[in-house]
Amino acid sequence: MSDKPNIASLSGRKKVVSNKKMTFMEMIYLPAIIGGFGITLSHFFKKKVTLQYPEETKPRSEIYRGMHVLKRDDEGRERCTACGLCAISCPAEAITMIAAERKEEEMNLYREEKYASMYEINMLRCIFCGLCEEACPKEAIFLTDRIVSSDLHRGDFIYGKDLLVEPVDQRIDISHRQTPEVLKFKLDKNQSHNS
Amino acid sequence: MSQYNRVDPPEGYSAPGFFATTLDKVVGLARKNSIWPLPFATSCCGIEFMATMGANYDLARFGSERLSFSPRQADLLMVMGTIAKKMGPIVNQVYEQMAEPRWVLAVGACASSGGIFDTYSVLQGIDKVVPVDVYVPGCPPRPEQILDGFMKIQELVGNESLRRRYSPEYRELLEKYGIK
Amino acid sequence: MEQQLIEDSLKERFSNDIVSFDESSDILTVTVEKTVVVGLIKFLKEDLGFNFLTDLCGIHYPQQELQLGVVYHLHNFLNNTRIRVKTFTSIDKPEIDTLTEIFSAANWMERETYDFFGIIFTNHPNLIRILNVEYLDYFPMRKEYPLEDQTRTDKDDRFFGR
Amino acid sequence: MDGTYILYKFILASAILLISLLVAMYSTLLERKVAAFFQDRLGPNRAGIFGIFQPLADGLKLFFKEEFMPGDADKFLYILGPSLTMMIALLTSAVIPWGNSLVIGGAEYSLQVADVNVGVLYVFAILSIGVYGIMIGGWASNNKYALIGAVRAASQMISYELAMSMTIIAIVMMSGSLSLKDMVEQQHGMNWNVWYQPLGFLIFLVCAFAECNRSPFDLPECETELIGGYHTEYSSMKLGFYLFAEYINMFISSAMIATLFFGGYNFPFMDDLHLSHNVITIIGSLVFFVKIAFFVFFFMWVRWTLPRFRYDQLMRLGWKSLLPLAIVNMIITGLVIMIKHHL
Amino acid sequence: MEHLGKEHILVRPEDYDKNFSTLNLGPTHPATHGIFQNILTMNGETIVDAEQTIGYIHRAFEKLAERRAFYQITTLTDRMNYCSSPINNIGWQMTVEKLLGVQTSKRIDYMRIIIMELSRISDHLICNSVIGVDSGALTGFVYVFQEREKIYEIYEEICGARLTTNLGRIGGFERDFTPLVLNKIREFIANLPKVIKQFENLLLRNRIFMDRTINVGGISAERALNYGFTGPCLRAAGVDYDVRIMNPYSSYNDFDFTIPVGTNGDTYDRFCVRQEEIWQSIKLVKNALENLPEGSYHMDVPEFYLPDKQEVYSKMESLIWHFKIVMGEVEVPVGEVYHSVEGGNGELGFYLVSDGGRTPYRLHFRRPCFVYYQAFPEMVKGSFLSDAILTMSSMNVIAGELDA
Repeated sequence: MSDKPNIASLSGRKKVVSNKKMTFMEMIYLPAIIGGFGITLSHFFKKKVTLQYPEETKPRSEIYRGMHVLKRDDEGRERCTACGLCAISCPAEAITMIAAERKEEEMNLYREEKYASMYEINMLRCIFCGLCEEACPKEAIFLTDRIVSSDLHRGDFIYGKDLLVEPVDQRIDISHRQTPEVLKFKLDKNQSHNS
Repeated sequence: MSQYNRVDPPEGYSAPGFFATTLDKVVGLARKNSIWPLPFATSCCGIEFMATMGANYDLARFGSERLSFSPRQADLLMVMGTIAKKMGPIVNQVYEQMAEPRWVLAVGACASSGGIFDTYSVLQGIDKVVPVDVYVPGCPPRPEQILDGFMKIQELVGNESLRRRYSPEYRELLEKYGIK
Repeated sequence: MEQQLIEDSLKERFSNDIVSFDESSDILTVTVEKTVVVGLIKFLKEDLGFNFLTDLCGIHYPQQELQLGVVYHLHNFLNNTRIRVKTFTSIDKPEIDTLTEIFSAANWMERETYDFFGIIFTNHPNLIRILNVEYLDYFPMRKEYPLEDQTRTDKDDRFFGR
Repeated sequence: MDGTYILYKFILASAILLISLLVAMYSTLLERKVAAFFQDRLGPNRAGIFGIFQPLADGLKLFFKEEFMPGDADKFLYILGPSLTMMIALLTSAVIPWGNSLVIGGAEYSLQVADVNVGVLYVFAILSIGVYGIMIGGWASNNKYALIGAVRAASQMISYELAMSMTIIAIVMMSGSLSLKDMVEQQHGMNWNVWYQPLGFLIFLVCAFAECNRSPFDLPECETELIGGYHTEYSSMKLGFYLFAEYINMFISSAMIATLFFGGYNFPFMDDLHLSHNVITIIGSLVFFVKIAFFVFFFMWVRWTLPRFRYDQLMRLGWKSLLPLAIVNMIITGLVIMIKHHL
Repeated sequence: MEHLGKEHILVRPEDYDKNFSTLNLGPTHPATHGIFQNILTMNGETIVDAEQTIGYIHRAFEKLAERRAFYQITTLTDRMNYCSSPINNIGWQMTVEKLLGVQTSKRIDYMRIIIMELSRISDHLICNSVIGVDSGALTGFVYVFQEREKIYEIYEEICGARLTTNLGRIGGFERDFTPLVLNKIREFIANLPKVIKQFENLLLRNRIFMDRTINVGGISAERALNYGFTGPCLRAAGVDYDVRIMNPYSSYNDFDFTIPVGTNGDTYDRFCVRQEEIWQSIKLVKNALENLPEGSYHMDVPEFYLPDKQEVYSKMESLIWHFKIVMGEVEVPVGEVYHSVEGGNGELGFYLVSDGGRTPYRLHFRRPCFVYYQAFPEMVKGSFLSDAILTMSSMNVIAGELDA
């Protein structure tokens, strides 16, 4: 057996698709060219699809993976317990945090006994893959459909807790990112200590 | 961290009582609306840039659909995608070849910081080789984000004094990158 | 073609130089001495119809005596069988004959393997680095070299064992 | 020669110069808008309403951009290139009859700067110098891409000039004059040359595209192959001149097509309207500009529809198809004229 | 060989006295779409020889893969052939499933087929429209890019990202197709033929385009096989090798589709083959949508597929599993597998050696365009500069895949 491939079909479903013979009409250029003019002209009068971006916006998908949010629970306590799973699962190594022990008087600030005293995401490193959201066992970090805006300084892209934690009065709804089972589970009053 | 990132705004621009001369304003306005980008697209972000150029987002609205593949004619170097160490000197050279005034937009995580590719072969951000004016995060950024970054550049361009590009601060900045 | 048949014909031809057969894996795997690997592949191509070099790559086992390996994947289009050929060489004198005479496709694959592992393919027409910068003074895919760019400034390694 | 005459010529020449520049300027915008519309986009619309200030912005920006001279460039030629291109592009407009004459105060003022009796030859002479600007620029840049672009431009120009002249000869045979004014006068009303010379028109059109270096014959610049072709190394206003000259050339070519084949400022039923001579002249001029505008649009339409030729295919088309066709066209015209003459 | 000035500009002394000139095509030439360099030796406009330099965006994927946990590698495969990243993602996930011995259900298979065929469409759309751009017809590109934008929207609805999707998980998908997704796909598939038809009318039988592409950059089947061609480039040469049929994965054998081939492997053949493959993909997506079975969107892969969130929140065992998976302390079989899928450019292979650890011991990607791009000098020798550019764009060299 030599280099020569089997000219017969390997798959039994072969179909030659390129036809290189030109008919006379194709030889004289004009019919195809005029046909092309027709196509472009039909688009000339079509409604334009352009989105005038800064003024008009297109709604992003509800599950769009944009800027992160650190959630608070219903009582306004931060959910994050600084377990570090998000940092480990991050392929870009963009997340850093420092864990701290919750003090007595901070009961209304943090949900768990351990919390992140410093939580930073380097938004320039981040690739918005969503693995941190998946890794979080505490419903603390979610990606949202907000986008991170561009900036002039590289240093300004390290987002700390001031930017990541959702404000108490402006909650961000992330329920559409969760499965129906989780949503059902969260309604269960008996399990409320967990969710 | 940010000291080597960006050309600082012209002295006194933000100071109270400053106002640009009419010529400055007019030229700024003209430049702002006629930024011809040099798309330095190496990877994924380049495809999103195509989407930005495409019908749905249409960068042309800002007067920038004339891509200048020749650096001489370009005003804005848009670096999109990973820049490996092998590529670094070339980015520098392309920047050097551009005629003043010139701006640099780093699009996407890789160009801005190396992104996910913290490896021996990838440059950790193009600000190691050229001065960057605006960074656009995202991997790759949405066309909206690229447009956002572009408008930031426009803002910068419109507010810049005519002469700034010949100022000693600017020269000093370029010298840091070994650009004469 | 039956695996057994291939195995038999290989055994018959290269009995002394075959280190092992491994049928447990997804593809029939043959490990051979590096001296015969080119001959074996030639035999596979010309007599057994493995007309397509799917892949060629290096591998590094620091704990073995023969640390560096090259793995070839061949494909017989007609019978739709694949075979994996492995060969190992010492790290001090990592030399293996080139496959470019038999498969043109091997050219860049071997250059890549050289670039990553420093395996020298003797008689290769143009064995220079392909992906990395030419002045790189080590072979980055060997296990002992670090992955990271050492100049990264925006990472804090104190956290979580990184 | 009295003062009024000089003043009138001066005004006319400046007006035409200004109009050419203005039209060319706004052609750049039109091109971008048309391209956008063909592609379902909106095109420039941030600089003023509909992007009306876009050309001004581009011009001003180019004007204030850094002058740049490649280190190894031939300094004199490098500057000469774009200047020549620009100058020559503007020269052609002198012989085109932009309208009939206006009668003011008993004196008749023609709307043509110079009714040269060899107008056609003048146009061709000027057009063929035009390529020197490109060649010189491409050579002086000392850049391989620019050089390839320049070489392509030169050979393209030579090949298509021939076929173009051959078609013109047919027209000249019909009109019996080399003056453009006479040619237009003969196409009075709907008596346009295009009805008698459809093949000639087609050949002329194709050649016009090639002469203007417009797609599908834009090989000298050819963005995806040669980056910028002959103007790769140019920046600031010198680049502006090159780009501008292209649009002026397009404008002039459209004017030539309209003049030679579509009756110039003539329009149908112009004699049936019973309007005064001056009004007819003004309408005629406007009609002429409409015709020009259509062809400018057509130039753009083609550019945004067709792929470009390859260098050798372009040559083949020029020498092996268009030139023989033009000769055949010429012979047939000659025969028909002869037969008519003897009947 | 001697270097003058910057290291990437090569001047060969032996060429000084010949009448050849060298032209440096790339790395930032507009036609290289991504970054690689060709130094062409030219005789006038004819190419005498070409020398390629690649590696300008070498990102060390393979080394990186040795330091990343299995589930993180989808983020790498995303960025390899970024025109059709879901194929890469799913190919990688199937490789791991093969290592684990997981058999996926029909529903997952069909969902995968839908996504992979959509990405094949988007890959071919971009490649063919870029051939149009490089031949000077920009408009067709803008038309088909609107369709690509719709594919992006579908991706966004499925996984939340447009281009680098990180789509799918080992053992299935991260979430189910919502009715909205299915609607969007149906709408897209219904509208696409019209646009493709229009695009074809613009180029396919236009003599200018045919002249530009026919007998340009051709390669014989024999040489193509020797060079390791796969995918549309091999099929254009007349060999109907397609992984989807030769080694059917993901239930591709449930579907009937033809393999388009060309005659002599030139640019026109490649264009036609890709164009026909788009039609076949449309058919496949339609069929898979119609026959999409009910069921779960993921398999039970305790080693990799994260437990349901409500269980993690409430049950200790699940929480521990969750931690183990994320930390990568799960039992992975020791062994090696080779799995390949039909990527946008051809056989995309994954050779995975596992030592049972958190990360692959060695992961080698068989990147189709890396293998076949080396034939470029042979394909363009003796042709014109313009031909070289069209050949280059019709080979669809994706720099991310080329340089790894």
